[in-house]
Amino acid sequence: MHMADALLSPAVGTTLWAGTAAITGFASHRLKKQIDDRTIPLMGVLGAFIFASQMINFTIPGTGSSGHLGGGMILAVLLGPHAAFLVMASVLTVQALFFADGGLLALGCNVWNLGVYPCYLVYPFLYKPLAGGGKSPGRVLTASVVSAAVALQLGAFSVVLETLLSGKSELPFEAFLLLMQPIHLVIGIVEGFVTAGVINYVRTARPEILASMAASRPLGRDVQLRKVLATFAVLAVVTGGVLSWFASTHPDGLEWSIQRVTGSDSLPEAGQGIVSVLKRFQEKTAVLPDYSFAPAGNEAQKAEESPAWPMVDGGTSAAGIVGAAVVLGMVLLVGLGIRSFRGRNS
Amino acid sequence: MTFNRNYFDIGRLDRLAYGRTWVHRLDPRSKVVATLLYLLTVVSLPKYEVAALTPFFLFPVLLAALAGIPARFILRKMLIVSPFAIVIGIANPLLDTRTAVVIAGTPLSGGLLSFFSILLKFALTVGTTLLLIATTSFPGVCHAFRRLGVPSLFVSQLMFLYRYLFVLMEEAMRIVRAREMRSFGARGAEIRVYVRLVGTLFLRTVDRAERIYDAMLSRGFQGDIPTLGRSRMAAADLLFVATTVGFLGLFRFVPVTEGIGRLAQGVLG
Amino acid sequence: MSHHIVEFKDVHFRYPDGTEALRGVNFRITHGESVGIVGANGAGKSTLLMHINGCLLPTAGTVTIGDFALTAKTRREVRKKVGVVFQNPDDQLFMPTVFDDVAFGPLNLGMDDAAVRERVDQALALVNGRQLKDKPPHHLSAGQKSSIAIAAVMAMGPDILAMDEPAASLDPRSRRLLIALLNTFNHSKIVASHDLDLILDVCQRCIVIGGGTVVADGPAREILTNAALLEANNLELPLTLQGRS
Amino acid sequence: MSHHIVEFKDVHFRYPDGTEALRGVNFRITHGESVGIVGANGAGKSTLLMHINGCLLPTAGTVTIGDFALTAKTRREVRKKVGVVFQNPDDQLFMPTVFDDVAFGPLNLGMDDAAVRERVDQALALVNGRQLKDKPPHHLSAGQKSSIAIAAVMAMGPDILAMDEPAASLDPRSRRLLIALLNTFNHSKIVASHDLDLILDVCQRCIVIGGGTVVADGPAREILTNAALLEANNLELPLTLQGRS
Ligand SMILES: Nc1ncnc2c1ncn2[C@@H]1O[C@H](COP(=O)(O)OP(=O)(O)OP(=O)(O)O)[C@@H](O)[C@H]1O
Ligand SMILES: Nc1ncnc2c1ncn2[C@@H]1O[C@H](COP(=O)(O)OP(=O)(O)OP(=O)(O)O)[C@@H](O)[C@H]1O
Ligand SMILES: [Mg+2]
Ligand SMILES: [Mg+2]
Repeated sequence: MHMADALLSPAVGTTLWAGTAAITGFASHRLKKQIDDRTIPLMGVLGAFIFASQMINFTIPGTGSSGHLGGGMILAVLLGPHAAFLVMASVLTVQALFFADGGLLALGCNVWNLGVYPCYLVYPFLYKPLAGGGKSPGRVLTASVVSAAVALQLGAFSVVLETLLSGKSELPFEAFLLLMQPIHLVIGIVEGFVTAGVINYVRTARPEILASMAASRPLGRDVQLRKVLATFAVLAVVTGGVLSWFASTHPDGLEWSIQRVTGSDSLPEAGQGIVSVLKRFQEKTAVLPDYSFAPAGNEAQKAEESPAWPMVDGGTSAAGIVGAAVVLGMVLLVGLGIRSFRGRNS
Repeated sequence: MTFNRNYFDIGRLDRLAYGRTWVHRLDPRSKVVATLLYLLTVVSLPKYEVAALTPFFLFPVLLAALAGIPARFILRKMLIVSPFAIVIGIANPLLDTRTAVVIAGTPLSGGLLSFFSILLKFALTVGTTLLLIATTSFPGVCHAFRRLGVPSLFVSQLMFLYRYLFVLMEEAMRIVRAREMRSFGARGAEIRVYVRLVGTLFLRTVDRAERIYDAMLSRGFQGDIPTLGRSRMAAADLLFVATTVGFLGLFRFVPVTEGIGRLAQGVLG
Repeated sequence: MSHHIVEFKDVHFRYPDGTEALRGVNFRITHGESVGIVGANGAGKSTLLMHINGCLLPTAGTVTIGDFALTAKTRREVRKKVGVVFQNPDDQLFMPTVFDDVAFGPLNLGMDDAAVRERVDQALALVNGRQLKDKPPHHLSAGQKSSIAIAAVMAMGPDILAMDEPAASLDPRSRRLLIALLNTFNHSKIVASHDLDLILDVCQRCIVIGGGTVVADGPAREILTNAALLEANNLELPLTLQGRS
Repeated sequence: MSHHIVEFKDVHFRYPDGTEALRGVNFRITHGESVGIVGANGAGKSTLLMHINGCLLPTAGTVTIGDFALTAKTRREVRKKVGVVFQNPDDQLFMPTVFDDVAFGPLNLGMDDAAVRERVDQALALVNGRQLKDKPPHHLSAGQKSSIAIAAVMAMGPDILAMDEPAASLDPRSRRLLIALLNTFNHSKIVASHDLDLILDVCQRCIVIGGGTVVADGPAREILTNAALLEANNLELPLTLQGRS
């Protein structure tokens, strides 16, 4: 459920980038002071482990389909929140770069959804209290299942929000939610079981490993926890603020969907959009043309005062299509030309 | 076997990155910056924009052609990327049925336009990101990150992750193979066995980390991963970034496609 | 009876990253033969061995084991007959104790508990590893791991045995035991190794692989004394034949 | 000058799980000696080597390197003098490219960029690996990895070189190259291996380890021809001396 570049608006993308960049800086800073330098290769190799473990699969009982290990939760348990967050961020970066899974702009969203929640929210406030000292396999199981499920629910919910706020998708809020949450509930529960299994296995096989890892991660001590919490809260407020400002100025996403679901059926024939001269000027000069100076007010009003997008005029649009075809053809020719030239030269 | 495919694919992508064209030789920072600007620009195009997206294909196509990256490989990789964006986007034509434009008598709905727009953006962003790695190499991107101010601890993680990605994936593959060989499809894929396999892999990973740490200490490691001053930004790099910015500005703010279309219509008509 | 035949017909294999590891391999091994596979690093020995039980399937050409052409469908059956010990013992010991590990195969063959115990016991005795039974594999020395990996495969009672570099980290005595063990195993066996002396001790026939094809194939004694041929394939005379000044 | 001396005095080591891997090891290696360490699987060779640069610290007894008794405090200094190549080259090439990897040590020694570049270049030249400079380690063959691991250690200009089973997965030609390389290094060197022929080619002196102690210590030629001693330690005559009937 990686958020993808293609669904993203620059505002949402850059906001979450800023948020996660700040947390990355914070985590690195924290970690630099805390860890013994043995942890550096360990973290890196565990990131690779997360990938490698996904190559091993199991059959989910009764379904015949197969599952594999997630990541954020097990890392948090094994490494503590800061290190786990950085590893998860690295894993997602590699996915974005190597697999183009998610994408570079969406990296901020994905790190937020899959890294921040499990490491900084669920692990300290849900997993730790539930698992207690982590000595009882039963408690570890409960804690893992609940934590993994909650973390993924939060992540999935964020994907919904991020998508709708970006305004590229027409999916109504509720339908989208109904699509995402139940699937991720199942995935989360399965992941929780596996996480608990692996943790308990490691505990019985090599108890010293968990002990030594626990020793090099003092987050359990609550002074730091409070700071983490404060930072998290500030970031949440900032992000929330930006997002909601953005949502309020950008009605074609969330509001429109909600409105649509709540049944104001008198939907206009023509789409909303950017029409006035000012706005066209805006579009041509601003980097984020959609988002600034968008007229307040709801969809219906907007639709009334604006002609259909983009000034429906057969000529212009036909010109657009023809132009697109010509452009694509030229691009293709350029590519092929260079290729055959290179081929002849080498 | 699907995982093997995935793995070998990144192996191939990785191999491409060690090519020797001038695109490969550009400073990694310039390519990272150019790619980010490119992605931002593409994504900033409005929801219903379709035609104006097409000139942006020039950037990845030029890069691929100049760097000798096989287009078919990139295209195939694009297909196996998680189709989340497309799955979500495909709802648009169903939900947004208002006619947005009539072309040659055919009405096109807003949803259809926005769906096409998502498809194009998907192709552009995914293709260009893959090309970044294919022309820069992962270590190159890491060095660029470090020099662009990303915390060094994080970058170190990335480098270790990259280095051991291949080692551990092969290890995992061999474990899977060993299990398959002795399980005859009958059993062996239950959660119980799975947990042990992953647990074993984990324990060995931890042991390996320990050995790596020993090896690092043996070579004077003192807590910071040192780096060598890399190449300097050369004139070629500045030129590359400047050209990219010009290109992005032009296609973002001037309706080039439409102009060309008019021209073509004029010529034809 | 064609039961224990291994036949490669023009087998090609390309790793998806483009490396052509096998480029037309042809040979036929009949029941009871013992065959050594030798060649330079990267010649394709391991890749070839992984074709014998269908871990890899040819990109072109066919592999026939006994009565079956090896395909995704038949490989499950084939694996009951063919035991393969791969190059890195670490990857083959994935269960928490030595006993569990050796028992994994027999259990999956559906044997009952008593039979499994006996099999495990026999297999461990074969490699002198009974006392390691309850140890976790990660606490073994390199050579001990190799021995256990061999036991795990022997416990399944294979008809054809293939081993990739089985002696790499064994001490000379364990190596000698392995040679003896291999010599008592009188079904077909295929051993890939850089240890040409071991090949000479165990195999009657020797196949030289180079650049993904069969470069030479003949009696081990003949091949392994052909200095020019060996030289051309990054090999040299077996040490026992080199003597010392 | 006691600079390149390695001295073990009654060194004991117990792994956290209770295994007593070393039980009183005593020896002294002086400047310029080349010493082979041999012994059965699990005898304690690898454990011993890890004491030479303080990866493990003795549970009892002392290790002295040059002028320092090896402790948690002095080991940083000691590591500048002692280069150790462990059993698995993959664990030692931890940086993303060959160049970065070889440069890692010199950079940690605080050299400036130009000096580092030169060191790297020299070290790579030593193992014939210049053309591999920009490759990532996972694109190297087994033999190449071994060579680069050696180059990475040599780049630090060690006075003492220790290697654990350096030739295990090399084909005969690469093994021969490695032997030649080791013979050009004329400071102290310590090589643990089951390849007794390699020991005979590279070392003047040989120490036999058994059950965690030194069982024999003397000129390599003498030790490695003492059939009874070898036999008692799971070893046998070097293959080149065995000849073949
Ligand atoms: N997973 C892989 N992906 C891509 N190429 C591979 C892979 N494994 C091996 N190769 C390549 O295939 C060729 C044959 O490799 P293989 O492992 O079969 O050689 P080998 O004869 O077993 O060598 P060695 O003696 O070092 O074990 C080599 O060029 C190698 O680099
Ligand atoms: N991490 C470990 N924990 C517990 N015991 C260990 C560990 N590593 C090794 N041992 C045990 O210590 C003893 C010495 O092991 P070591 O690896 O030093 O032997 P070795 O001489 O190098 O053997 P080989 O020739 O097989 O490499 C063995 O009995 C081994 O089982
Ligand atoms: Mg091999
Ligand atoms: Mg050892």
